[in-house]
This record gives sequence, C-alpha cells and structure tokens, in this order.
Amino acid sequence: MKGLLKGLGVTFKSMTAKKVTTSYPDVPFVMPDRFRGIQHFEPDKCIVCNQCARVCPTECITLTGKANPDPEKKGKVIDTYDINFEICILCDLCTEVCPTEAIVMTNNFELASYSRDELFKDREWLDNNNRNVRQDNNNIGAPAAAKGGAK
Amino acid sequence: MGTWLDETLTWGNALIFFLWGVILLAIVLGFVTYAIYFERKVIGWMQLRIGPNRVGPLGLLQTVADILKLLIKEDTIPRKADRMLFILAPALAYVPAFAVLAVIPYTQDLYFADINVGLLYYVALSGISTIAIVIGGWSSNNKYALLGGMRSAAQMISYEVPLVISVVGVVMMTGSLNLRIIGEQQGNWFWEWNFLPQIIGFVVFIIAAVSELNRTPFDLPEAESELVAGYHVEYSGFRFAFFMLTEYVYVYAIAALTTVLFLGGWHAPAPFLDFVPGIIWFLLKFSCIVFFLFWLRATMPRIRVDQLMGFGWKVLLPLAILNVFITALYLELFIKG
Amino acid sequence: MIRTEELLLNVGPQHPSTHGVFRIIVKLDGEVITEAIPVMGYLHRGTEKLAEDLNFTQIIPYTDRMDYVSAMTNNYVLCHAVETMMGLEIPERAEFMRLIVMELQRVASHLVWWGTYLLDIGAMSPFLYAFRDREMIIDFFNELCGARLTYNYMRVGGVKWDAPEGWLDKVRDFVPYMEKKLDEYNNLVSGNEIFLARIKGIGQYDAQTAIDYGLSGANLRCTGVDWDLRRAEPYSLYNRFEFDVPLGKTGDCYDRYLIRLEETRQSLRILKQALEQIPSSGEVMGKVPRVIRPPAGEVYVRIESPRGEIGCHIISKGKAEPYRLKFRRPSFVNLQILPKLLVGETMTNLITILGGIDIVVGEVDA
Amino acid sequence: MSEERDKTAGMPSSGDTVGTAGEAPKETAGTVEGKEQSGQEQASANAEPAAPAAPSSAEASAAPVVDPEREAKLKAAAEAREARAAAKAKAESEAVPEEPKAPSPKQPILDAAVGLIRTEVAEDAVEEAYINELNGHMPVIVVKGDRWSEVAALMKNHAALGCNYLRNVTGVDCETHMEAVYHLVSLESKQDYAIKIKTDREAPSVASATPIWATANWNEREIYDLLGINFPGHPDMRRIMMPDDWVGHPLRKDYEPLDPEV
Repeated sequence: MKGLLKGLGVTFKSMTAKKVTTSYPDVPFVMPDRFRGIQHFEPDKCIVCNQCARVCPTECITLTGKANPDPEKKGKVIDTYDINFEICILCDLCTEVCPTEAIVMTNNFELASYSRDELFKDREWLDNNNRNVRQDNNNIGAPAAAKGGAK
Repeated sequence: MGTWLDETLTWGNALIFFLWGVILLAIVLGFVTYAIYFERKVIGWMQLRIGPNRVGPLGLLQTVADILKLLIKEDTIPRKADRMLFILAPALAYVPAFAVLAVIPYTQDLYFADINVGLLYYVALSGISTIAIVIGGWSSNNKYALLGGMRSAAQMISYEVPLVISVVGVVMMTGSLNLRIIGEQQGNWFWEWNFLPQIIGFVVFIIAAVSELNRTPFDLPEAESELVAGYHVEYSGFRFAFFMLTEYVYVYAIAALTTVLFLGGWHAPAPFLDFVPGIIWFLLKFSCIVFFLFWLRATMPRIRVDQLMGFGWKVLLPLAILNVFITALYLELFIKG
Repeated sequence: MIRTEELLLNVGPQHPSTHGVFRIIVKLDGEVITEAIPVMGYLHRGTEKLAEDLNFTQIIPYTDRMDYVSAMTNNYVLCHAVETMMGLEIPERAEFMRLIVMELQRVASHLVWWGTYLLDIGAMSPFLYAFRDREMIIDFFNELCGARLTYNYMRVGGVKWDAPEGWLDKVRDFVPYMEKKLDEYNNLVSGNEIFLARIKGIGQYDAQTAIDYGLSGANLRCTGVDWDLRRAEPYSLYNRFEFDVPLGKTGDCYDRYLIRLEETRQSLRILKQALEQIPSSGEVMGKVPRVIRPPAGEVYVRIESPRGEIGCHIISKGKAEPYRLKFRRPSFVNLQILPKLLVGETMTNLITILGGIDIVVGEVDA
Repeated sequence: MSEERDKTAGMPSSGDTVGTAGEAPKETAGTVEGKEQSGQEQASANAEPAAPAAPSSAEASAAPVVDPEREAKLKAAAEAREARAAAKAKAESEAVPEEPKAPSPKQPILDAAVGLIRTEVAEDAVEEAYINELNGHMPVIVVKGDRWSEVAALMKNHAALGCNYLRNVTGVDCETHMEAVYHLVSLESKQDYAIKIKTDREAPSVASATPIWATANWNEREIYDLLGINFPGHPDMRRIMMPDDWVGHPLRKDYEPLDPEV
C-alpha cells in the first residue's frame, strides 16, 4: 500500500511542477550552432572537386561543372548542383570533406513538403538557404593543403 | 420535482418530465465533454506537460472538436461483422448508463425519481452494460476485440458482487434502499457521514467502482498496450463516441453515487457551514472523487487478469461480507439493544 | 464435449508495444499461449551488404541507424574494430570524450527502456518523466555533434568534434541532478505493489539457459553470471574507473528491472570520475591516413552496449572497403529466448517479458 | 601524370586542381552516372543513362567516341597504381622476415587446443591453426567440415577448453569457397577461440551447432538466409530476414540486386 501512496505523491507533486514542453510551432525551436540541418551551398566557392559527391554514403549529391567562362582563369565553375533530400541523411560528411567550405550545414530543419519533387533542392534554393548558417564547420576530412585556403 | 410526481399524469406533466429529461441529458453531456477535457488537462499536468490548449481559448473546445470529428468520421462496419449486434452494442451500452441517473438525488428537493428501491435499480441497470460490451467485442469479428470482450465480462461480473455487498452496510444503517433517504439520514458533522462507520465498505466500494468503470488500474478490456484497444477496436465514428460516452456517464453516476452513499450527499461538513447551499457541497465532493479517478489513471500500472480475479474474489468479497457482519453486530448491540 | 479451438493471433508487426516492427504469431488457448513464433525482417536494410562497397567513414552513419536508441556504442564498436586492425593510437582526450559520450548514451538508453517498459505495463506518467530527463542528454549530444539521434560523431582514429566550452560543466551538473531523479523514479514506481506483482517471477530462467542462449547484458547478469565486457574484457579506459556490476539472483523481469536502474546509477558514477580525470586540452583526432585502408586480415571486437555485447567482425582484404562486415547484435541474440519463455504465459505477460528483454528492432533486423 | 592527360584528344585540357584528380578512380564515373538516373527530372530528361561523363569533364553529353580512349587511359592509370602497390608490398615483405616473428603469448594455448582436438576427435580434424595477431592474438583453428560437430562438443564440454559461450557466428563468401566462423569464449577462463569451417560454393553445408549452443539457432538461420550455407541438423531451417519466397541469397558476392537502381 505504501508504494502506491508514494507513487500518487510523486504525480501530485509534479502536477504543480514547472512544465517542460515547448510550444514549437508558435515559438521557433532554437538549435545549437553545430546542429546539422539542411545544407547551404555557395556556388562561387565551389571548385568542382567532386569530393562531396564521392563521400556521400547515400549518393544523393549530383553536380556538373563547366569550363570557366573567362579564359585566363584556370579551373572549373559549378553548373548544376542538386541534393536529393529524399535520400539525404544529413550525416555531415559532405561538409567535412569540402576543401573550400562551399557546402555548409544550416540550423533549419524544416523539410516537410507536400510533394516529393520539392525534396530535390537545386543550386538556387541551396544558395539562398542562408539563414543561421553554421559557423564552426570543422572539415577535418578535407585535404590538409586546401583546408586553410578559402576559410 | 417531487410535487409534479404526485399529481396525475397530464399532458403538461409529461411534457415537463420530458423537458427535465432533456435538461439532465444536456447537463450530463456537458459534464462528459468537460470531464474529458479536465482529465486530459490533469493527466497532462501530472506528466509535466500542458494538455490540450490549441482548440478554442485554453483548449476548452478540444473535446467539442473531438466529438465533432467523431460525428463526421466515416462509420465503418467490418464486412464479416455481425451487423445487427454491431449496431446494437453501443446503444445497449449507453441506455442503462443514462437511465441510471434518474435515481440520484442532488439536494433535499432536487431529484428526479424517488424510488424506494433506488440502489437496487442502480445496480441492476448497470449490469446491462456488461452484456453490451461483450456483444460489441464478439460482433466486431476481431480477435483483439473478442479477448477484450471476454476480459471485461469476467471483470465486471466478478466486481459487481463486492460492489453490491459493500453497500449493504450502508443500507442496513439507514434502513432503506431509497437514495434520497440515505442522503438525508447522514448527519451534519462529517464524522456522521457513512464513510467513517462504514470505512471498510467505503474502501471496497471505491476499488470495485474503479474496476466497474474499467479504469486504470483495472482497465483490462481496453488495455492499450496489449489488446490494442480492446472491445472497441473496430468501432469508429459515432459508435465509438457512444462507448466513450458510456464510460464517462458511468464516471458521473459512480461519483454521484459515492457522494450520496458515503460522503453525506448535500450535507455540509459542519453545521455552521450550512449557509452554502447543498448543491455546492454535492458538486465539491463529486469533483473530488472524479479528480481521484483521474489521479489514479495517471499513476497506476495495469493489474493482470488473474491477479484481478484473485483480488476480486479472495480479498474484496470477504472484506465486504466482514463489513456486513460488523455492521450487523454494531446495530444489534448499540442501536437496537 | 465442447470443442475448443486454438486462436491464432498476430501480435504485430504494427503493435503498440513490440518496440518496433516486429511480429509474433501466437497460438492462444483462451489467454494462455501455447506456442510463439517470432517473425522478423520488416526492418532489414541490408547494412552488411551496403557496407561492402562503402569506405569506413561512410559506414559510420549506417551504424547509427542499427541500434537507434544507443547510436554512440554502435559508432564506437566499428571505429574500435578498424583501429585495432590498423593499430592506431587514439589521443587521450578523444578516448575520454568517447567514454563520456558512451556512458551518457547508456543512461539515455536505459531511460528509454524504463519509460517504455512502464508504458507497456500500463502506467502512463513514467514515460514522460523518463523522456524529460533523456531530453537533457539529447540536448548535450545536439550541442556536441549536431544531431539528436544519429550522431555520426566518432571517426576512425578519434572523434570529430571537441566539446564546446561549457559543455563539460553542463554534464557535471547533470550527474547529481540525474541521481536525484533516479530516486524519484524509485519512489514513483519501484515500490508500487501492482507493478511488483506484474513483474515478479515473470520470464524466469536460470544461468545455464542464459549462457546456452548466448544472452548478454542485463539479461545475462540477472541470473548471477558476472559478465560485463567493461569489466571482463576492459576496452577503452574502463580499467581506470571503479564501478560495480549489479548482478541478479532469480533471473526474472524484476531482477532485470533493478539491474538496469542500478546500471544507470553506475554509469553516472563512471561519468563523475571521467569528468574529473579528462585532460583539459589535447588533440581529439589522431594521425590517420587520408584513405583508411586496414591491413588484410580479420578482427572481432566486442563492447558492452546498453543491450548487451555488440560485436563487429571485419574481414578486410587491404582495400578501403571491408570485404565482409558482420555485426553481432545483442537484441537479435537476446530475442532467441522469447519463444521458450512465452510457452504457458498469458497475453499480458508476453508484453511484460518482451519489454523486459529490451530489444530495439532496428538492431534485430540490421 | 600531367602529360598523359594532354595527349587525350578531344578533351579540353581541364587542368584539374592538384591532388584529387590523380585518384579519379573508375567508380566516380559510376556514381555520377548512377546518381543521374535517380534524379527525378534528369531521369525524365534522358531516358537511357548519359554517356559516363568523366568526373571533371565539362560537357555532360560527351560523344561516345571518347569512351574507348578514356577506358584505355583509366586502365593505364590502374596498372600504374597496381605496379606501385606491388612494389611497396615487396619492399615491406623484405623488411618483415629479417627479425623473426616473436612467438605470440597465446601460442601455447593454441597448441594445447589443437593437440586436444587431434587426440580426442581425429588426427586430420584440424586443417590449419594460427594466431590472429590483429585481434589480440586470438587463436584461430580451421576445422574440417565433417569433424565439426565432434570438435564443437569437445570445445564445449572439455574441462580445459570449457567454451560454454558461443559469442558470434559469421558467414563469409570468399568467392572461391564459403566459410563459417564461430567465435567461442569460456566465461570462466575468459579465453576465446575462433573456429573456421570451409565449404565449397555450390552446395555449401556446415554441421549445425544448435544442439550444442542454442544461440547458434537464429545466427545460422540468418547465414542460411543471406548466404545460402545449409546447416544440417538445425531444428528449423527457414529464412529469417527475407520473405520466405525470396529467390537468391543477398550477401553473396555474385548476387545481382532485384532492381538495378539500388
């Protein structure tokens, strides 16, 4: 009988305790800085080295580069870059290996959509998804030479 | 109410009774709506969360929205179900639940029916709901529902007996089955109410009542985690609403009955508090019991079927019978001797 | 003579208390189970087949999704296996961070188990209390590695992130808070007579059966067998801390319940010591070649996950991808005793025993 | 490396960034091409997969004529890499035999176990026995297929060995043959052994260890389901993971997935 009463006591006490729930849809949920949300892509930083496409475990990044328009500069410029968020597992390996931090994670995670086509984020969408971008990207996987480069 | 009952039955009187019936139905439906809301709020608070607060101001319209949803929802009847019984079960469950309210006296002169076998009437009618639940479980042609139905039949029958015997003590003390007289006879001091001399009967009555309502810790028939939803797993839409309605009307009935039988109905706990009208005391005691039921639901785990049976027959029943003997002894030696 | 028929009942795959997509075909005679046949594979994602053409850094996110309730220990077992093969040196601070994170994960995993176990038995509130406290641990992980459930935190040779400043202090304040909460849980439930009646003497087996069925974790220690890999085959830094391994006597659901609560307390004790001894600075990522190619050969490494012994058997041919990667998953092995325990039990006990074994179907079907 | 690339006609001197281009292994092209199929719009755009665009080449629809040339270049690069790796391995192996391998601490335990098996079961029961240094000097014994059940009984019941805990069973498809690996440990002496049994690929069958260790039951069913190794003597040999009417054993190296998209 004593155990029952002690149990009732605990629930009664917590009736007046402070509530722990957050009213998410009304109050936006603030994520810590390192949170891995949807990626943000800056086309001008990208050197089309294909590292992110190669390291992605679910192979959901498709990118095509094109020759640099102004003749004197060497290297490549990104043409199309899209991530298929149906399969992307937000594992943060792409930002880890990107030497120039062209692709970084942001803190927003709202990906719900009414049709699957909306889950194909193309370059423009990823470019202007630039709210609360993550600062500390810690891309330890990037080749040491270029790591410091375009920080 | 009493005066109209004594007159001959004219069309006017019949209309008045009908209107009173409609008013009581409105009150009970109002109670059910806000009992569900209040329960979800209280259990929410006990679980450190807020409970419904989105529909309407402070979530007050939440249950109204639920009932509306149930009304609009498609009312599916499984193809292989036994159609006639499937349709009958919810009605058969709800009618006795509502009919039972006729006999409950709220204050000295606010009551509906003044039957001298009020208590017997109550207990007899509440037995019919058990059949309805078994029919519901059997006719929906679903294994889980069948198991739920069988369990609830066993549980309700085996807890009806201690429920009735535990009340015999009160009846012996007041000498009448009429609930209004039982309510009247309890004195103005709270120790003159029935629950102190009949403390064993009171405890047994509360436990058997919780089990009669199929509420935690005895909610075997609709054990969510085992039988998915027990006997009303196949019901949807308005029929499901009827089963929920039955459950909460029984909460209303049992809480009212406990107030009248054991907690001195409309009597104030002390004579100097008499200026407060009786109906307020009745409602206060009534909501304490309802709160206790919600409180139990938030804390207690579920008891197993065989333990339930063992507890019912081997513990509650002997206690109830013992209570009857003690009351008889007490009456014989002190009152009549 | 009335003819009674056996009722064939499908418990699952979509059932409120099978802890995931798991199905048991149960033959019922009234309420008593005469035979139980588990059916699984609904959540089989072929991790081992996928791993054969992924390099090791890419496999780590897949290990998070095996036992999704304690992802850190899965990460660790894979990284530890590759490090043993390559003989890598892990920096001190990285090993401490790994240990702290794994013990926090054990506390979080036991909280999930405790909450859902009580929910299976019918009490609704403990679930909410357990998840309130687990939410704090989840927030720690969120600040540390950016995810709430699938952390992908460890790398071969160390860990990816160092603790943000102020993080270790938060964990230090969390430990006494959690110990106070554990006492509150005991008050709420452990003394509850109905609860005790529900789990005492249920699903009982002796030490020999437990060893024969290869059970591990609390399911093995509840019969008194002293086999906790953190103590029996110490890995990482476990030999630097003292903690004791709770053992049961009767081997029923009640012993398993007490052991898991006591294990949570012991994990908090380890956390306290680890938080004191962690070096204040240092590298978190060891010297690792850019492309990780373990030498040809095979290795079987096992650690103590909250559910038992999780093992990782890698056979490598010297390439960047494992030739064959096999995970010894504790839930898969612990589940084998379920059919034997269920014969003669009632439906209600089926749920109690299944909850007591504490399985995660993501791990059963990996 | 760089002049090799200029020779390839028809390819604008892409002048890739340093470092990463050298290792453009074949599968990048594969992944790029594979991914294009999965992209919804792209799939509708070009029905059959686009020509394998070289990872860093500019125009997506390179003319197919480039193909054979590119293949030649890739093969050359692959051979170069093999040559380099072989050279490195040769250099390494010369270094190793100079200092004699220190006899591992577990060698006596291995010899004792092998000796026991030879005397108790049969002379030819043990095909091979070695110490697995990588794994903390775990003794590994390769047992002949038909002797396995007696060796298993011996391992469990013999006082000196006393391996009462079967820790893990793994099935391995080694292209030439199939292997079943049993990891045993004795809870008292904490000594663990690995037992390997080889069977051929056509009708692989290993005697079941379920009568001795009950834990082998589901492990063996899983190996049967995913690799196709049959375990005679197993009480209930059925598939455990895949649906019962599944054709083929997915974990085999030569298993083509049901739909090529995966």
